[in-house]
Amino acid sequence: MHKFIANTEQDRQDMLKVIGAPSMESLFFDIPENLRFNGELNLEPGYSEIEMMNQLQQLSCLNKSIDQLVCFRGAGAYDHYIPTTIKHLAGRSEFFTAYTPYQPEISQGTLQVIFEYQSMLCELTGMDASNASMYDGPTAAVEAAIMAATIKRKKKIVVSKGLNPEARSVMKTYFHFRDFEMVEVELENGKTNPETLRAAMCPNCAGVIIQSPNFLGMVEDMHALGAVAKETKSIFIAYVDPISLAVLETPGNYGADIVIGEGQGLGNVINFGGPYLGFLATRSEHVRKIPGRIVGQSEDLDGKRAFVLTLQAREQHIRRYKATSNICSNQGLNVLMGSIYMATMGKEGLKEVAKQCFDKAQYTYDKLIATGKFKPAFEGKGFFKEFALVSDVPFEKIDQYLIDNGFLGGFSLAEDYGIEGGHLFCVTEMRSKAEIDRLCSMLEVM
Amino acid sequence: MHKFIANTEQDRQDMLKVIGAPSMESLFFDIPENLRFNGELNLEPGYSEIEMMNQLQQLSCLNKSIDQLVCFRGAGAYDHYIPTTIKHLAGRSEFFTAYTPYQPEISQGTLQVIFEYQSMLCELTGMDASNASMYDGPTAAVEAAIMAATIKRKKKIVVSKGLNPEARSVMKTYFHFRDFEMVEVELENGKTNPETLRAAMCPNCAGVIIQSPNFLGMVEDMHALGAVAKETKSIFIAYVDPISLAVLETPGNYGADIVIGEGQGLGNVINFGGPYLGFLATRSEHVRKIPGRIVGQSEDLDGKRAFVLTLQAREQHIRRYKATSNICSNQGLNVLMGSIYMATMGKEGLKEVAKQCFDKAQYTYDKLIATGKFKPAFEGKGFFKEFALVSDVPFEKIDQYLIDNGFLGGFSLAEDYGIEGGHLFCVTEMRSKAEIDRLCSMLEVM
Amino acid sequence: VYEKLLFEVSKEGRKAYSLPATGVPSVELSSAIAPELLRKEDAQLPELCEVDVVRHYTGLSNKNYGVDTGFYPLGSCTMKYNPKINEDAASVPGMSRLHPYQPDSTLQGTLRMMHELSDMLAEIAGMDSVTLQPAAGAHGELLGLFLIKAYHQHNNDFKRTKIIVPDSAHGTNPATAAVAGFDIVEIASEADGSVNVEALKAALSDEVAGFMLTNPSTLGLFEKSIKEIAELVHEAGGLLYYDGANMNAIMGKTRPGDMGFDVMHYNLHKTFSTPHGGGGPGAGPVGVKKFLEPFLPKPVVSLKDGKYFMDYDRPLSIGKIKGFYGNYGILLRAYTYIKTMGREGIKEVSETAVLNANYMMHRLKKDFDLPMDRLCKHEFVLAGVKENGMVVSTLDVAKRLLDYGYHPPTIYFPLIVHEAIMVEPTETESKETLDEFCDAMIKIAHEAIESPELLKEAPHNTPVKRINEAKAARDLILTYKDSLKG
Amino acid sequence: VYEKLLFEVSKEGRKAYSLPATGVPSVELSSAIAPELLRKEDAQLPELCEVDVVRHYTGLSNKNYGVDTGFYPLGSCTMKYNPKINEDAASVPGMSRLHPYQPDSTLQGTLRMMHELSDMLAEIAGMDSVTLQPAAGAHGELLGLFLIKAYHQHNNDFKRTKIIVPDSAHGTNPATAAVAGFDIVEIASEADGSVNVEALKAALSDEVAGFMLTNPSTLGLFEKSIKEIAELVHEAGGLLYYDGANMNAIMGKTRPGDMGFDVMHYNLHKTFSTPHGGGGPGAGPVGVKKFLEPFLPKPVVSLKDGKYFMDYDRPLSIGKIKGFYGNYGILLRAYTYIKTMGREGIKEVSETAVLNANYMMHRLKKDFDLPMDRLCKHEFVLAGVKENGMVVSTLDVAKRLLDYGYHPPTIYFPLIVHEAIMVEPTETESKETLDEFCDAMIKIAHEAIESPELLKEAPHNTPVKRINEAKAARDLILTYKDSLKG
Repeated sequence: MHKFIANTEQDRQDMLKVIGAPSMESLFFDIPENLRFNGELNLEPGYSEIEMMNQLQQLSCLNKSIDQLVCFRGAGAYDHYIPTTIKHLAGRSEFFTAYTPYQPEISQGTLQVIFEYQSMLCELTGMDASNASMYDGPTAAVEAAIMAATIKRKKKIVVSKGLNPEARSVMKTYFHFRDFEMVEVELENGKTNPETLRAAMCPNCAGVIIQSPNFLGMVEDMHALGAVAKETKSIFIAYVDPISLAVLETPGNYGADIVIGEGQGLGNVINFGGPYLGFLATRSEHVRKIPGRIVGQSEDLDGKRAFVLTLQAREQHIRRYKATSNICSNQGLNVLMGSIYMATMGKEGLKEVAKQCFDKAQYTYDKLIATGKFKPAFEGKGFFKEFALVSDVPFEKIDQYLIDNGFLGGFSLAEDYGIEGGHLFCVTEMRSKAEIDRLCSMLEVM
Repeated sequence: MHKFIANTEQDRQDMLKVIGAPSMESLFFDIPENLRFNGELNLEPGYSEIEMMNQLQQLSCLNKSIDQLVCFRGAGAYDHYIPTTIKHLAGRSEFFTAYTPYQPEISQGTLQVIFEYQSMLCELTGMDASNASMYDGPTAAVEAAIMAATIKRKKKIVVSKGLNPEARSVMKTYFHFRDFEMVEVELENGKTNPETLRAAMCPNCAGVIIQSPNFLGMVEDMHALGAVAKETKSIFIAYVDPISLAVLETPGNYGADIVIGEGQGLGNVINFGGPYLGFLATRSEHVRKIPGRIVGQSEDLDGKRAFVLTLQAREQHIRRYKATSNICSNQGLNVLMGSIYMATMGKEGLKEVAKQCFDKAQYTYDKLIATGKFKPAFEGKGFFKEFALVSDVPFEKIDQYLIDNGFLGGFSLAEDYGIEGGHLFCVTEMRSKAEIDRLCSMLEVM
Repeated sequence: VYEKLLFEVSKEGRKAYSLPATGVPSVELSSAIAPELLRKEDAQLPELCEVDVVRHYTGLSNKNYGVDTGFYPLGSCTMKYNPKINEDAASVPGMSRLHPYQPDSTLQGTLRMMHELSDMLAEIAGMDSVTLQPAAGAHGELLGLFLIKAYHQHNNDFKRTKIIVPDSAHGTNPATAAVAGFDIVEIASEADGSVNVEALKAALSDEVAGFMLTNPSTLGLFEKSIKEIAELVHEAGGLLYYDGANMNAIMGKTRPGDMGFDVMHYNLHKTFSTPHGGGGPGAGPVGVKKFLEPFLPKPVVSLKDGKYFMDYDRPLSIGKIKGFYGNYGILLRAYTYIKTMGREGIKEVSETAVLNANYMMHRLKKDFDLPMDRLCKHEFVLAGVKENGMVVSTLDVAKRLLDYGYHPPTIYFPLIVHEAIMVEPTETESKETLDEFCDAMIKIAHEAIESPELLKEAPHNTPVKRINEAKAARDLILTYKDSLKG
Repeated sequence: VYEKLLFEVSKEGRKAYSLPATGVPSVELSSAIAPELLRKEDAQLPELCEVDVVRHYTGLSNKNYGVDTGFYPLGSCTMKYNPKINEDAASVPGMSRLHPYQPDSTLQGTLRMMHELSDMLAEIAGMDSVTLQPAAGAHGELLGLFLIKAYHQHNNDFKRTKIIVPDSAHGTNPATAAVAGFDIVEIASEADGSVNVEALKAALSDEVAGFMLTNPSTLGLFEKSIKEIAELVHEAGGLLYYDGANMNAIMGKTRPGDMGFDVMHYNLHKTFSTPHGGGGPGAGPVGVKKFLEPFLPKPVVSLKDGKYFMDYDRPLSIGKIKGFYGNYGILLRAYTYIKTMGREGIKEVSETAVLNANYMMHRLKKDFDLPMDRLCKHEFVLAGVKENGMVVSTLDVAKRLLDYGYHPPTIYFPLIVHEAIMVEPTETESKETLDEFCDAMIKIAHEAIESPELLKEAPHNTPVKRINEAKAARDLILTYKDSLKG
């Protein structure tokens, strides 16, 4: 028997007897004979633990991880600091081997974690209500767009090209099959121009999505852009970096109706792109339109504070095809990690992280330009932790040179933004001055 | 404030007020002024987590671990397989952040783990009672020797040179200060000759310690050696490898009075030599002479099964200078890991590990001799997982050659056994045929 | 029991973090960013020291019940044991500390793993090609329907706007079809949960894009007419979608691809042992037959000249449905699971899952109503306690099970069974565990008659008692701030 | 609550392990080893599958109370919070997957860590040199006494066979002196636990090898006459030993080396935050003044020409006292702790530990007898509930605290205080935690008067109730096999 299968040969026999079945095979006699799979699956024999861990080590040797490549790449996936508390606490098996908290009496752990997550997310965004998370930033953008469309009963969404290209490409797929329309607004000098946005608006428009800091790292003029959305009675959707919200104005204060984004930077491993932590928060008036799970506070029979999944009538398992979304899971473990992150960093820590990102990005920007290899892609230094530079040297040459020297450099802006020789650098609090200096002197002598 | 110190500046002030102390400094006014340390400790400022983990990574880069060097070295510290269960379960903080189970009502976890450990250890050794562990094999040897001396009221212990040199050297230190005498019996053809042992015995002798498989890997004739001890009414102490007991005769069956050894191989990380898991088990008649903690089964007020530390009247915190030993801690976490190991491997798994060690050692022995670089150090293949070979090439040359090629080869037998060019190889179940073959072909072309 | 919220532990000036000194000059934010775009008031995140954080989450974990705590026979959720080696696999640094935009040359190990996993999943289900991109089962369903739509559109067949769904289906099926922009045609099932073939025939037309089905059905019974169903759907020009929720019943015994399904999703968090994480993340790869392969989302991990690469050159691809490439951490776990189970083990999984379900069904049918008393697959559905005259509901039984230390089965699903109790033991549970659970169930059935109030007032031994769910929906306290207002 | 023993879960044929096929030929054991040396009957280890193992130990962990569970004010044990980064440090593979007999050239990182840790410990205590070899506090004491003996022997002074120990000392002090082959002279302490200098003078002679002391004393009070004591002992030709158990009170404020101590041990598992592990492992490095350095155990980690090496060339060394080099995994944790606390943090530890102790002492002294009402250091000793006429004992108070969710303080130690309750909060606990605990203590003091039976029958809410310890010692059921006989 296999170590993950409990019953012994003797158990099998005893159980078959109780069932009254002559053989294991007979348990599958309800499958029509011509459908029975009688061959052997073309898989290898099972690996032992030793072999399996060796196999994974061998695979990992074929990779170069960001432990080997000092990471200056972001573009939606970030090498932020992960406090040691997270692994130890999120690894508690009562959390990670539990199902969705449908039995609240034995799920208060998960439920309270989500309630606290919702509370902290609302603090950061200045919104009133948050759901229990979405798959990731891009799918949160889709859900927000659909939510806007539902609220406004219109099918068109205007999107700044400052929105993460992954998010726009996912939206395009969904929109195509839903017969929704997406209008993209070009950037000017790396930012969304409110006038250009206004020109793209029309009475049929349900919502506007603006990312800030945008994909190119620039902080957008969200007050002005929000005003354009308001003028046209559109839902204003802000796609934000939660880390940046420790120092940047809250979406609540600049009039966002829905706030979404990618929460990976909140203590989640970079993990080659997933699983991540999409978030979605909104104002009270739209709470019943939120997709996905929400936890609410209530009381038990003794009047003791207790938490439950609430507003389930919106969800697919109750409402079926009338549900606000087909989403059925949330990113429970990622919520947990994000919550432990916020609890560990706290009010001051998150500010310090944000400020370090900003300071180090500013420093790196100047230093990289000083190498003589780059010039600014846009005017001004109004960026948060990422910025775009342009080089005359072909992108691939710089990229490979840096990899050979132990760095993962900027992200190419050629494909998504047509900026040939464009590099989007990211500098988080993880990068030490020594690493930055080494990167720059490496490029200087290239 | 520091992250591991809870009180804020405000708390400090509030608490000082309650105490009625004018300042933090005043809390130390009971220290005579000339003893107060007014300078700054010559330590660095505190490292942040990021800096600390970087520092450890940098240190680790100055090492070559046995992930980089395929390990054919044993000699008392073994690269045995560690099931994945151990880290996950022993890492549960209710276990590892608990103190000694002096409050049994909230320590049933620790207590039951020890009770089960005692039970399994007795199964392996054929003894009646085990303590809750000792620091390591060598100190267990000392404690067993003292126990024999106490039982027999004599001060001399006869020890085979097959006993681990670390153990003998630790015994020498203790014995020197206790005015005990240790007599070493030379090996013949890698084993203890019962006749030579008999010649070393005298009426003043309290006990005999024989290791089997001995340090050189050979299985000793424990029946004959035990008989010699019995003839002279000495306590027969067997120092054994618990893994080997899955296939080798139980010390209980060959007449051992006390069984000791190093339990690291039972699921404990190799960890540069510690912390390890010394064990000590004995027959019923000597149970009150056992050093260290013991757990017993009892009942609570409701008659429910419960476990407690028992026979505490032997211990230092009750009996003070009349205690059987000054040992006060046990290797609680190592006991836990050893227990999870035995529970995971179980009856069949431990046998399979032992058999794989044996088969692979036999195979490697033949193959290494076939390289032409080695010849047997002793006649016969009566070894378990370690064996001694001799080479004409200087030891250091082979050792460095292997390290340069990614292997940690055998342990030098020159210093402890005067065998110039002697290598003690160890082959555990972790070594694959491919690794063994690679080692041998590497040596062949050397 | 630990009773506090983070915010109630918080105190100004505490910290649980440590960061290095920056080393670089500090720059005024307002020197680069307009002051009106800077935050005025701090976000009121809690302030704790490390020991507070640790005790908080340790205390909360102790109010949770996971598979590692005990038996979790939650029907249709496949709460099997999650092997610890999966977690170790997912935390090998060289496999997880990877940026999603690294060049392929630095990712050969990871790409190979993904390629291999796709192949293994395809083999197990008898499909031709598998994408790993969907983040969850429902997400996989959505992709599946997108693919069906793309296929019809590619054939210039734009009138197929309907998806047929049985009324016994999981709620996600109709919800997904709606999100994918289809109209839903729900057909009534037979009393035993199987497809009513006549109803299906009646629903089929040239407006039907596809039919969504799970097999075994949500009642745990194998759909015998599946071949006929497939032919009917295909003849009508529709495609057949397989909901992989119940795949734990059939691995190595029969394959959706062989049954005639064209597209399907897998639930890696069910069948392939990745932990449910208190609600996620899961992963919902989608398998297709050859003719649908060109439509799969971008990128596809491909192999050329011994090098793996992310293939974006897919002209017919529907595009992306998720950022990056799927829930990679979950994929690593499932890869490890399939590799460690191997050829024989995978088959043994389903055999044992079915054995366990049939065994429990036989043990329980004396004391509980069993509407369909015949060979089941990996799960079975009871219809409440026998002869209790409705004093005691299925909900009461479930709550009482909490007192016995078990997670209850799924209740009130599928909708077509009255007072449904849906039990799925999985293969990882021993006969002893099944027996002890059955003993508890039978004891509860007796209690239902002898002392029903014990059930009505259950649970008695949990960290909280029954919770007022109506109050939660009425008060809508969704944040700590809300709770302070009340 | 989980109630089973491993052996009761076991069933023949189950397995929780997986091993690779050997790949090499199988050899009959008896072909190489005489049959009488082979095992005849299998060791009856349990047989479980992985989920059984996992649930067993998860269930057991839930019957344990650790620092991560809650407050643990166990006097003289310094149950401070164990930072999680220590655990991460100890599991860096390149620092832990090391064979103890690797050549020094492959160990430069590890040797540097050990060298640095020795230096840091020496600096904190004002000693000249530190060995990391002892495995625990008691082991460190033993080494310390060996060093004292070696020193006298080296001076051909063989008549010094006595060690003086105060009657307030930890039990390990006299036990260790006995194990080291000394005769013990116990001297009565003053009522406040301090050294009775006259008694000491009377005990000193040219037969005295040394005097063992802890400062602050086991009553948590600083020994004011320490300079005089040191001079007296030294004048008599003896050496002064410092028991490091109470070092958490004085770091950065005063140093044993400066007080005149010649040799001492550190408890890394107390002062330096390594976890207690349910009883161990700990680590008990020993620090000495220059003149004792030559006697330190072998090997010593030394530095020459920029290379670290294991120095075995120590002609006066007493030899080894433990296999290999100490509890290395624990050393790594303590190294990490000192580095992360740093210069300022280390001092703040002791300041806060003392602040917390004094604060609690003031809050509790109204309801509990406080024999020594004056400035304490890191801990203080109460003498039972006030005015209860002995209906309620200190044991009852301790057991009742379990019901309130706390680990009780140390009780009935030191022996010189009647009904002693010894409270050590440590610096890692917040004012709120201290206040809540004090509130519970005060409530219990009231309960002791109003409803003493509540205390006599406590605990009420624990996995088991009070246990019959006499029965355990009488029946001596020490293994599962024993339990089957009964």
